[in-house]
Amino acid sequence: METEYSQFNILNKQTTKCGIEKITVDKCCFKKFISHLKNSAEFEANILYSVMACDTSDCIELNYNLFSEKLNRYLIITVLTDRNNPVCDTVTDLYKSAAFDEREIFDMFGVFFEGHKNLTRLLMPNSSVGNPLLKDYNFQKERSVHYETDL
Amino acid sequence: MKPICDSDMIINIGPQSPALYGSMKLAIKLNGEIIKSVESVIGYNHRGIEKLAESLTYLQYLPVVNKIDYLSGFMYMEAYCSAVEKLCDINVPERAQYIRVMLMELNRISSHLFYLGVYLSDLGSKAQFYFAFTLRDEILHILQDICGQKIMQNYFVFGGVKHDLDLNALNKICDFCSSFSQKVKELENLIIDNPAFKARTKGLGIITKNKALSYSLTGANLRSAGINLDIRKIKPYLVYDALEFQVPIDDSGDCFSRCLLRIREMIESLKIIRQCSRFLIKSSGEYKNNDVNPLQIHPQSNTVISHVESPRGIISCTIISDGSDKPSRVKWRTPSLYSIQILPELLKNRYYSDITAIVGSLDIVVSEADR
Amino acid sequence: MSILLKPIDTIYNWARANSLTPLIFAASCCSSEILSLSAYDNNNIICFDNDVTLGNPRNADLLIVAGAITHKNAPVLLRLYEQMPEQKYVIAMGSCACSGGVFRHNSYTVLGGADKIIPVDIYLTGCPPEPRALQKAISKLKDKIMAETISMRTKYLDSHTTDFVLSENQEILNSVNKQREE
Amino acid sequence: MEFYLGKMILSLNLQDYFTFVVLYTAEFLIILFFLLISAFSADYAEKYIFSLLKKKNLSARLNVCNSLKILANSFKLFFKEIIVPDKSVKIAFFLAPAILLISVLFIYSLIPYNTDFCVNKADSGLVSLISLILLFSFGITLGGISSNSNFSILGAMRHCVQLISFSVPMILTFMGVAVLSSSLSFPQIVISQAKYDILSWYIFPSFLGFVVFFIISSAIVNRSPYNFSNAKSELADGYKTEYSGVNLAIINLSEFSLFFIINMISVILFFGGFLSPFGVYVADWFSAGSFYYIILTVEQMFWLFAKTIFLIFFTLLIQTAFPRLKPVNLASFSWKYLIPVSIINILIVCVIKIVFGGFYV
Repeated sequence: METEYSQFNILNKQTTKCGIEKITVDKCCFKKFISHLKNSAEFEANILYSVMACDTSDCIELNYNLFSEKLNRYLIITVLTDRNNPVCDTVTDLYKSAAFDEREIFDMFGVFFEGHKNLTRLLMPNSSVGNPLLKDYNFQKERSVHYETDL
Repeated sequence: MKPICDSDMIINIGPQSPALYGSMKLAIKLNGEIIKSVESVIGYNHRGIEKLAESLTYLQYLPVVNKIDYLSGFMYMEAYCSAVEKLCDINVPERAQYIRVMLMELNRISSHLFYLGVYLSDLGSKAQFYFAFTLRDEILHILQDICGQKIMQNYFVFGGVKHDLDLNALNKICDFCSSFSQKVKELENLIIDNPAFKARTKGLGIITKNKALSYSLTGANLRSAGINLDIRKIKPYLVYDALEFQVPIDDSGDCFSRCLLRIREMIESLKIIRQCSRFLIKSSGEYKNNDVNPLQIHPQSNTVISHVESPRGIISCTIISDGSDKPSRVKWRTPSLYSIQILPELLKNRYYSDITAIVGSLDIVVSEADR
Repeated sequence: MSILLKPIDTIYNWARANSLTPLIFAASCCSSEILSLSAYDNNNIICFDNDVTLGNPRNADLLIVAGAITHKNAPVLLRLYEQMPEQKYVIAMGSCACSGGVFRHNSYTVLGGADKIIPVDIYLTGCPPEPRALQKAISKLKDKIMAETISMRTKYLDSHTTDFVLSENQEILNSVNKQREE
Repeated sequence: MEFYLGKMILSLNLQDYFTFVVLYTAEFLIILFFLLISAFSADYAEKYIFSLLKKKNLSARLNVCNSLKILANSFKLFFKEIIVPDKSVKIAFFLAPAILLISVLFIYSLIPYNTDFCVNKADSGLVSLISLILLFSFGITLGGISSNSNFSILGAMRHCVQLISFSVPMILTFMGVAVLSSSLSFPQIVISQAKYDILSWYIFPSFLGFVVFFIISSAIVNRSPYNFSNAKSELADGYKTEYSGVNLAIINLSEFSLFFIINMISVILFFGGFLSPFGVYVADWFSAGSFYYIILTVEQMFWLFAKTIFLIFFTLLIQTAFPRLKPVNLASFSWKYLIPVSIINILIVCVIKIVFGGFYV
């Protein structure tokens, strides 16, 4: 597996406690890597379970949980984005289910997905300020009420 | 007065609409009775449950968990408990596992009954609603006897359950099983053999295999498209590998088959409950891992994922711990979020009156999607 | 005067107390309990209209707020309340609607209780309260209605406007008014 | 009603004028009384059926007090605030409930309650019935469009679809009855079914006609399974979404009474109206006199109402167990099946009329 994927600039590879492979890929080639996983016969990743973001102290970590329905294999692809200017490629053209996930991450973490057709806030009102799930979100400061005109 | 024809009419269903039990908005562009485009807006019930985890300890977060979805509280409890158990290497005694499985299956039946009742009442027929809700109430009363609460049961704890099931409760469940197997047939007659119901739902809202996979649908919605994916079978948790049951599957992918599969699933769940109650009556043992002190959970920094098959699809709970007594991040994968995404595609170029038939059949709980 | 008004009051109050038509502001858990009440309440308590739905604001005179009030939800609740014709009553059902419940703690979305937006007549706690508890709450509301008189109607209406409540929370009022002007 | 107007104009001397005013007021009050009674009983019947379906042991079965709920509701609505939408067409918005109530009152005046009491014994009863039912539909459409809400407009549009679907088979079934009785007036239709008691009811020769009318009768009154125009789960309250207060009370009242009256009309057309099914009356035991007439009146009214309530029971049973259909379904069903069946019905009726002509008076 390692020889085949060497072209994709894999940064780190580990197995988590519950036995799931976790591959950290460089930001520039992660989309190529995912589309390779989706189409290759070795790992037919036909379901994108969910996209999870996590705010570590120095970067925002995006976890793409892939699942192969035929081979019953589970894989996590991790991408690290810059915390000050979080930008990432969208995967909505590969998996349609990513649309809401990416909107949610844009809402909660402020990660900007390039190529997403409708990147607006999903859960919070459009007029709200700040990204609540970031660790340095200030409750008191940004808690003021903003009402939308369009219900 | 607006002109009636010529232009498209924009109609907003929701956020508080008679058709949807939960706050979701569907902004629909209509041309006559035909839907041109749909946009779904959610988040009206976003309570910040993921952020809440960061300020609570592992035990304090436990009662919040089952408020994500009011129809399948046990499933969410199980997902969270098993994630924490994996994190801290806690093992669950066999008896506790059987109790958990049995209660989860009871919960699955009650959730499906709610779905059937509400779906049929949305379509305009009330007899089935009353029938299904009377049955659901029986289950909820059994759960109330066991756990002390009707819907928000805080019964699971890390390493087992809160207290043991007594013989009285088990007998009640056995009685319920014997009466329910007859009644579910009656319900099937009322719903599946109903000509008007068939006329409304057959061949409507068809989800193909590829579409279902690409939208990441799970549960009965995916199985009705002909893909056999059930976490209980492919990656058994608790004691599901020791139990005998089948996963009903269909390949037409329309609203009718989604409804049919849920009735079949109830019958399979009944089988599981019977096996569990047989085991629980015979055996005795610990209902709880006594080594665990739930007040002092300090896992090392790690990432765990647990999957549970809920009535609506696959729930997964991801916990990232950083060595303190509070989780650093908890992420919930909720199946309803993905069911909502597929709505614009299913509703396009359909009649306005098909909205209730399609939205209802997907079994969407909006508060689950919003978190 | 009050002797003359007494029979009128009796009929007026009886008619209102015995035909409470609910509008359900359903957000989460408690809405399922209302449904299960409608499934086995034989139209004794409120007119569920036999159709199991959330109701129509123009037709309703009892607003049951069931679920947490979030920033995105609050304007919806206010508009529903204002769409209802006078005389109207509000029941805050469940801990979330009464005070914000477990979600209120350090939350960035949950506003608190429903009483920050609209005036509330009856608070019903529980998570979620049982159908019977809701029945009890409605019968309490009936007692409240039966004690009213027609001569105090205008005074009552004044105390049930949203301005009355929102005067404490001037910030919300201002933003809502601004929104209305636009 | 032109019958009355003519009479009024003819007799304009003062003394008669006074008696006529008293008489008409009395008749109007009687009709209003019937309308209220029927609305309450239709509502009560509906609630009773639903209470049968619900859990039995939790609270007591429906009691008499609950039937007063609709009375309380109507009374309450008279005191409630009337909200008029800003951009609505005000005149049409207030005219629509009035049209509904007036059309229902006029239909009530056509009904023969017993041998003597029929307010409007017009020779053109069936034709006026058709026009009044269409007037009712017009009122619904007017109310829906004038209130400037998308739900209302959709409801009104759907009612138009419904109108196109049900009106043609309805007229065709009426034609079958008109052929059998050789008359268009309601008293004549009832009396022509009297010859051989139950055997000469029109249900037997025009059974297909009854089936067609039974199906479309729930479409006429916007009830399940054809309640598209006030489908709660799709359109809130449909055409009456924006109505509140006393307007809503009038709409509800006329809807419930129309539901009752449609079933009463199908009793009159197919089940011999106020006639006893056995041809014998208790009143026959008494000698002729005013007492005889009182007993006979009560008995004939009893039969009319009993048959109607029996029919309503069946209608409601069907309504509870079937989901709502689509507007498209009704249109296609009507034009593909109901209209051919009702034409076949007319042919059958004509043959029967020619062969067994003497069977019906």
